[in-house]
Amino acid sequence: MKYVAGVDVGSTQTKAVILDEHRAIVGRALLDMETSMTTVAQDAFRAALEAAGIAEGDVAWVAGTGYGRYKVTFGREQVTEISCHARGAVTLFPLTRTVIDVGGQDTKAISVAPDGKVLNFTMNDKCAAGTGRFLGAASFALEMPLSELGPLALKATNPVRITTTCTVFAESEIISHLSKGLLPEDVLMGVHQAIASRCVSLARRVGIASEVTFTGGVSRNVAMVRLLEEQLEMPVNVSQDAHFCGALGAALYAHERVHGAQPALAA
Amino acid sequence: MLNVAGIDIGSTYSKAILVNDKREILGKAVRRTGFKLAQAAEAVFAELLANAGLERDAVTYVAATGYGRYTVPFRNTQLTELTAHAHAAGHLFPDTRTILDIGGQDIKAIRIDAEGRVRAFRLNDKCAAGTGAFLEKTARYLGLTTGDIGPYALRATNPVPVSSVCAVFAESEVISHLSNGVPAEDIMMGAMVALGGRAVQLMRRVGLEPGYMLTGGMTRNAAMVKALEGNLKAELHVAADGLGQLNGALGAALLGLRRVEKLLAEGKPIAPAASQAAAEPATRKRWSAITLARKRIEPCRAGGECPVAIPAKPAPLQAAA
Amino acid sequence: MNTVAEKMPPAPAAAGFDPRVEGQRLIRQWYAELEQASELGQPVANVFVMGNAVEILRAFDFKLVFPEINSLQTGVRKASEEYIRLSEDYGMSPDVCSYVKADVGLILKEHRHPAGRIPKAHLAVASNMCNTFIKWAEIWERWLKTPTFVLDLPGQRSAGWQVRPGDAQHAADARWVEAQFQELIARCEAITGRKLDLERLAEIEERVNRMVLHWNNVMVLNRVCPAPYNAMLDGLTFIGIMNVYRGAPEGVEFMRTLEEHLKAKVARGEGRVAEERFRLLFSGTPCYVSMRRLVELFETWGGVFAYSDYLTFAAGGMDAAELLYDTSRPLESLAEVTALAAQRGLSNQFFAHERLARQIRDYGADGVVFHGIKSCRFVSSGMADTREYLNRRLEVPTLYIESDLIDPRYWSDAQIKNRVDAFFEALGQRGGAAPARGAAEAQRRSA
Amino acid sequence: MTAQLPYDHETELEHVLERCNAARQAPLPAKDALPEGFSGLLGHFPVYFPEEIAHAAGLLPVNVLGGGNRLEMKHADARMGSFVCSICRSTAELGLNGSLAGLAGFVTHPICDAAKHLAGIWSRNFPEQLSQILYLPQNVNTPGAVRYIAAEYQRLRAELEKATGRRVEDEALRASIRLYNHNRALLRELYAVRRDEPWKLSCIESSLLTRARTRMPCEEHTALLGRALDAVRHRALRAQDKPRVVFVGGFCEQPPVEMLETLDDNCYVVDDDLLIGLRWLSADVPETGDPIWALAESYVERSAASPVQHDARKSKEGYLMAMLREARADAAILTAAKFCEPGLDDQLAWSKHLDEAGIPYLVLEFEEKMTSFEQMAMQVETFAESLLFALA
Ligand SMILES: Nc1ncnc2c1ncn2[C@@H]1O[C@H](COP(=O)(O)OP(=O)(O)O)[C@@H](O)[C@H]1O
Ligand SMILES: Nc1ncnc2c1ncn2[C@@H]1O[C@H](COP(=O)(O)OP(=O)(O)O)[C@@H](O)[C@H]1O
Ligand code: SF4
Ligand code: SF4
Ligand code: SF4
Repeated sequence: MKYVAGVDVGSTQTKAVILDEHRAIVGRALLDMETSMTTVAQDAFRAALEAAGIAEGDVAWVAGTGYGRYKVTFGREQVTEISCHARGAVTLFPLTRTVIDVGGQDTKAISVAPDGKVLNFTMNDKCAAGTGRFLGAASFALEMPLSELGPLALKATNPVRITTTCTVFAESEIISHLSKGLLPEDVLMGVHQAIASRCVSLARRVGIASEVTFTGGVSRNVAMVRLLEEQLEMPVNVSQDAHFCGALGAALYAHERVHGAQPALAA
Repeated sequence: MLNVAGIDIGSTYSKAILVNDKREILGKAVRRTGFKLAQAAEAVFAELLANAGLERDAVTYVAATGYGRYTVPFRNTQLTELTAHAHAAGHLFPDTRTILDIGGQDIKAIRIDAEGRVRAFRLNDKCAAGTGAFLEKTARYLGLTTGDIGPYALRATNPVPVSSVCAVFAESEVISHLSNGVPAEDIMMGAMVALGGRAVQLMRRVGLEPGYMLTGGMTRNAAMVKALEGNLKAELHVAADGLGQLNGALGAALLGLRRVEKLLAEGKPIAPAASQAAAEPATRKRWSAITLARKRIEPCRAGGECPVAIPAKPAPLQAAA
Repeated sequence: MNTVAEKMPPAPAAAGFDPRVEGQRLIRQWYAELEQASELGQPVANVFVMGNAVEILRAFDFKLVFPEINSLQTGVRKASEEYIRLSEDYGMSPDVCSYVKADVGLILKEHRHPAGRIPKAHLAVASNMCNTFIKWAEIWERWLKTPTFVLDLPGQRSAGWQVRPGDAQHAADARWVEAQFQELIARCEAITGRKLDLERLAEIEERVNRMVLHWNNVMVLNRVCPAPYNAMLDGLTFIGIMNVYRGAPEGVEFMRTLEEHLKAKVARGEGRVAEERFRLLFSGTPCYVSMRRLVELFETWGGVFAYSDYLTFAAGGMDAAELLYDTSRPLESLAEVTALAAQRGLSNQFFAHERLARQIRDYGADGVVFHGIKSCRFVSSGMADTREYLNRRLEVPTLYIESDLIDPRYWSDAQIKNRVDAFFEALGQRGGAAPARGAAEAQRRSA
Repeated sequence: MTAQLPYDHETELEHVLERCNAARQAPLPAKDALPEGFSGLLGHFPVYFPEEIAHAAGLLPVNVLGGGNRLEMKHADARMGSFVCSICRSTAELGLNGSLAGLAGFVTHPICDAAKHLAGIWSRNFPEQLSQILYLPQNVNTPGAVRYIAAEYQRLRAELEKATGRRVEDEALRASIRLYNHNRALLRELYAVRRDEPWKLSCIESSLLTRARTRMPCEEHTALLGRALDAVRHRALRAQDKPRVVFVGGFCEQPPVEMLETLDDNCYVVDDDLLIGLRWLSADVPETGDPIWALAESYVERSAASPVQHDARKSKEGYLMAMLREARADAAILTAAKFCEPGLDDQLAWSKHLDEAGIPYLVLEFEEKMTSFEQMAMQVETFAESLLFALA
């Protein structure tokens, strides 16, 4: 009875993380969104349990977060993804002052105090332009898995300017550029630039302070990381676990419930 | 014998129609536009000729319209789809005063007069939320093809509201409806009601003058027609036999015909096809194309006074494993 | 501020006084009087809440129509969407101030308002405090042929200096304002066929002075913890009275009783919510359609709006410390105070940030909620920059939400809730009690 | 290539236009590269600004007209909401990215709420610059308005004197007024050509020629205008079958070049209100007497109209109808910058009036930062088609 779990039900993917009492990740799982958020949350949690090799009964507290956090019906608590991403990012990189989280349909920028508390945040409104979905459109148009987009974009020599902001129309703009004989990498780089500049302008709304940590699914994309660094003119932290940052944050909240507040990790 | 073709290269579908000088329809063709516009024009024209059983030289005149009207190499003239839709509407249903055209990437509301001339029009913003793409996205998520949308949605008994303004967010709304056990047809119909509301709003902005007509690909979607009629509380004219989608092409053909007739009556030569016409001398310079050459390459001055500030490119990062 | 309180005459206890009920009654009464105005043949004037010349108009016994209040009332009564849609169908752009749109809807509905029929105005006075006022008045001018008077009030010219009463710039500005008042008076005299009675004007100004004193005290009372009222819910009723009954005996009485009532509440240690955890400042204009919902969202987490800059500017921007009328020179003083109020309270783009910083201290705010409104550029254009400025200098958590004044189509409950929840989680982390109850409550409600 | 055209005049005009286009796009001159006779740059925001005062103070007046559609918005989105017009946002961006760091000061006017806030943003972010609001009154009808404006101008003069450390003598002001009077007279001639022989001068050419004054000394601009007018008059171009339209709504934010070109492709724009601030004074400012008073009085008595100035003598529909009449136009194109409240409100007023008057019109909405013009071209084409073919 000493394990805790965080389940992040996102708009496109559901992530689950299990921690032991030392706050080490012992299991995690990632599932694509299905029709039922309740079952996908369950499934992700089970998969994470399996990865950790423990039983459901060993988990003392489950916290839900993300867009579908209230669908984590087996969770004891719900926390917004803003708090979770901040918590997760600060745990991964203790000097974090700004968190940029780019997920499937929303982009958030969070500014955190030196002690890791959320100071401020903004997120996109009513329009999916500049979110991970934009990349989804590119992946659909290019018929290429998400994981290959970034590396290919980095090969670009002459990026194309994408003029549509609408995620839905982006797909046809991409195809039309390709059909004009433009190189896929140049088009793709244009797509990345469009997202990056939207993210950065969003992040500027909370004020950017070093260090910046980049989380969410899109942080797995190397080209996005590189572009953010270019546009912010500073290095950006990216962890292997960045995609799980929300779930990790939720698990840390759960940990705090069970084991009490922990001393801050770093200076 | 005068045969005039109207070709409408839309963002999603290319349509072609052939009429003779008695204004009878000799043939029709519809196909996906794809992304090579000139090829789409050739292909839809070939299909049209095949359907009509005619050779190319039997066609006297070609009028192009639609978003790709300038890319039809064999056109004799071109006009915009608004003019074309208005004219065909007046031809098919003379009492039409307000036209709604829902296409794949935009919607247009057009108010016309008794002669089929454009009086006023409005287009929606560059946002997919109010267009055919919105429905197709929703349908794609539900595993439906474009053709299935209508019949499927007609089965709805209790449409659920789809309130997101964004086509992307609507998708997650659909997911959450589905996970709440709402039947797919009710969701689909809900999406149409939402789209219908936005479309009627646009119509209001040109002034809702009775005598409504729906044109464009959406006429093939019976459920959408129902949703729109419900919202308007009035009947919509819809051309039979899939002609609604060909409305723009028909208008182009009819206007082309009128032009040929006028030229012949005045004993003037028919303008050659665009591909044969000598390139018009560019009398006017395009200032928009001229930018200061150095601007794109480097900041003008180290101080950064250049209005276009371009960050220096750092060395490429190694793609992390 | 204590000095102000000491000046107050002792007042009887305000037993059985419910400010909301009484406020609503007064507003109803005002609308009823408006309905009768045309029957009684009274002159009617349209005025705005900022930079108006209500004192002069009242001296001529004009019945006052506040188009802004009409518009917000359509929101409060959940009818705004209909009015806004009407005007958009008529051709108004979706991007302009939704108050204007609701008002155009009202014209299209032949002045039928949910609160009653609004009489046609004989005169409209618009100021340049919000430039939209002028565009709005131009609509009446064109459409209804309402004679319009534009009152130009010079605002602050640059940062770093503020005019002081009596300095050359203020004197020059006051002279210009007075010249315009003279013209306005001439217009009123032509409409009513009466001469301006300076004694009446002085009397009205005296009442305004008293209302301003009470009102300033009422705002100060919310500095105590727990705050006796919610600035963004109860406060809205209060400003309604400050505007509609400005200079009227009912207004003075309301404000006096209100102050009494709240003082008593403070003495009993009674707050707006049972458990006040967080004291917040609200910057911007409220969203009238969903203000109750928003306040509810905040109160489930124990958050109370102790103050809002709206309370100042939407009540005419008068600060009792220096903006009181000298009733021995009613007209000159009116011009002076109007010119000064324009610079202090209303045209605030140069010092909004400083003022907010001061208020954060004064009201002991734990956080600031910025409410950006798409359609109100007067309040919202500089907000993001102000916020960014404060962020850089003060470590106060801020929340930025966007919706509309009265257009329900811009309110997205799920999005706002997400942001509010995250904001309180952040506030909770910053110390104070863990917001366990709020979280549990929030969860219960959404389950 | 174009040997049959009167080669010399076309080339001459092209040179002038190229100079103007380069001026439009060039960065601000550095401190050591200022035109002769100027010690600094004074930025001002549309609509009207008494350039004479800055000129006489030895400051080159630079009309800050936003960043156009090639400017990347990096900082401004964080400082201004998404609901603010483009010119305000891109101006803020130019400030924040350092492009306007060379200005000694920046003056805005109370034309609208967004512009007033721009001044606040300026003062918070660039405290080293003289950032000011010049209070041009919204009530120019009350007696005393001239006196009030004169006092504002006087204040501006004093501020500039303080900033440059040099007195602005009346004589210098009068000399500047003379220069600007001459320049404005040439601009009036330019517009007369557009009205009488619109095929000789397109809307974009005219706007480039006018706009150059925002970036160069008046003297240089006057010389360019003179050369251009000369060349234009000799142009051997013939009238085509295009409708004559009046284009209104570009009074503050400037429509992108591509948009004006689209209009030129389909219509003859015989009059417009582009850069109306540069042509605000419609007749010569008296060159004798008190120069400040002369400027103030001209503002009230001899001035154009725009949606951002309330003037009981000039009704919105009145001045549009006058434009249509004087330019013998067939139709009007009514435009407004997205999110520009004054523009959007007046657009409605105009369209309702034209409905009543039975004059065809087209409503367009633009944004200086727009990059895709297909939809707009389609609308303008349709409009021209419906005007020309009268398709019945
Ligand atoms: N392997 C990958 N490489 C690059 N991008 C990825 C990869 N996997 C997912 N993504 C991106 O991450 C997004 C999902 O991010 P996530 O943070 O899970 O969003 P949400 O929480 O909204 O579901 C996808 O839209 C996709 O663009
Ligand atoms: N068979 C069909 N059934 C239902 N809807 C259809 C059908 N065919 C086309 N549509 C709808 O019509 C839209 C395309 O219409 P169309 O007017 O041809 O577009 P465009 O002119 O923009 O290319 C599509 O987005 C689709 O939603
Ligand atoms: S523009 Fe596209 S992404 Fe944005 S709201 Fe509209 S549909 Fe959604
Ligand atoms: S813009 Fe704001 S202040 Fe101005 S009228 Fe509208 S709501 Fe009122
Ligand atoms: S474009 Fe319109 S809103 Fe923008 S600054 Fe100019 S007048 Fe104001």
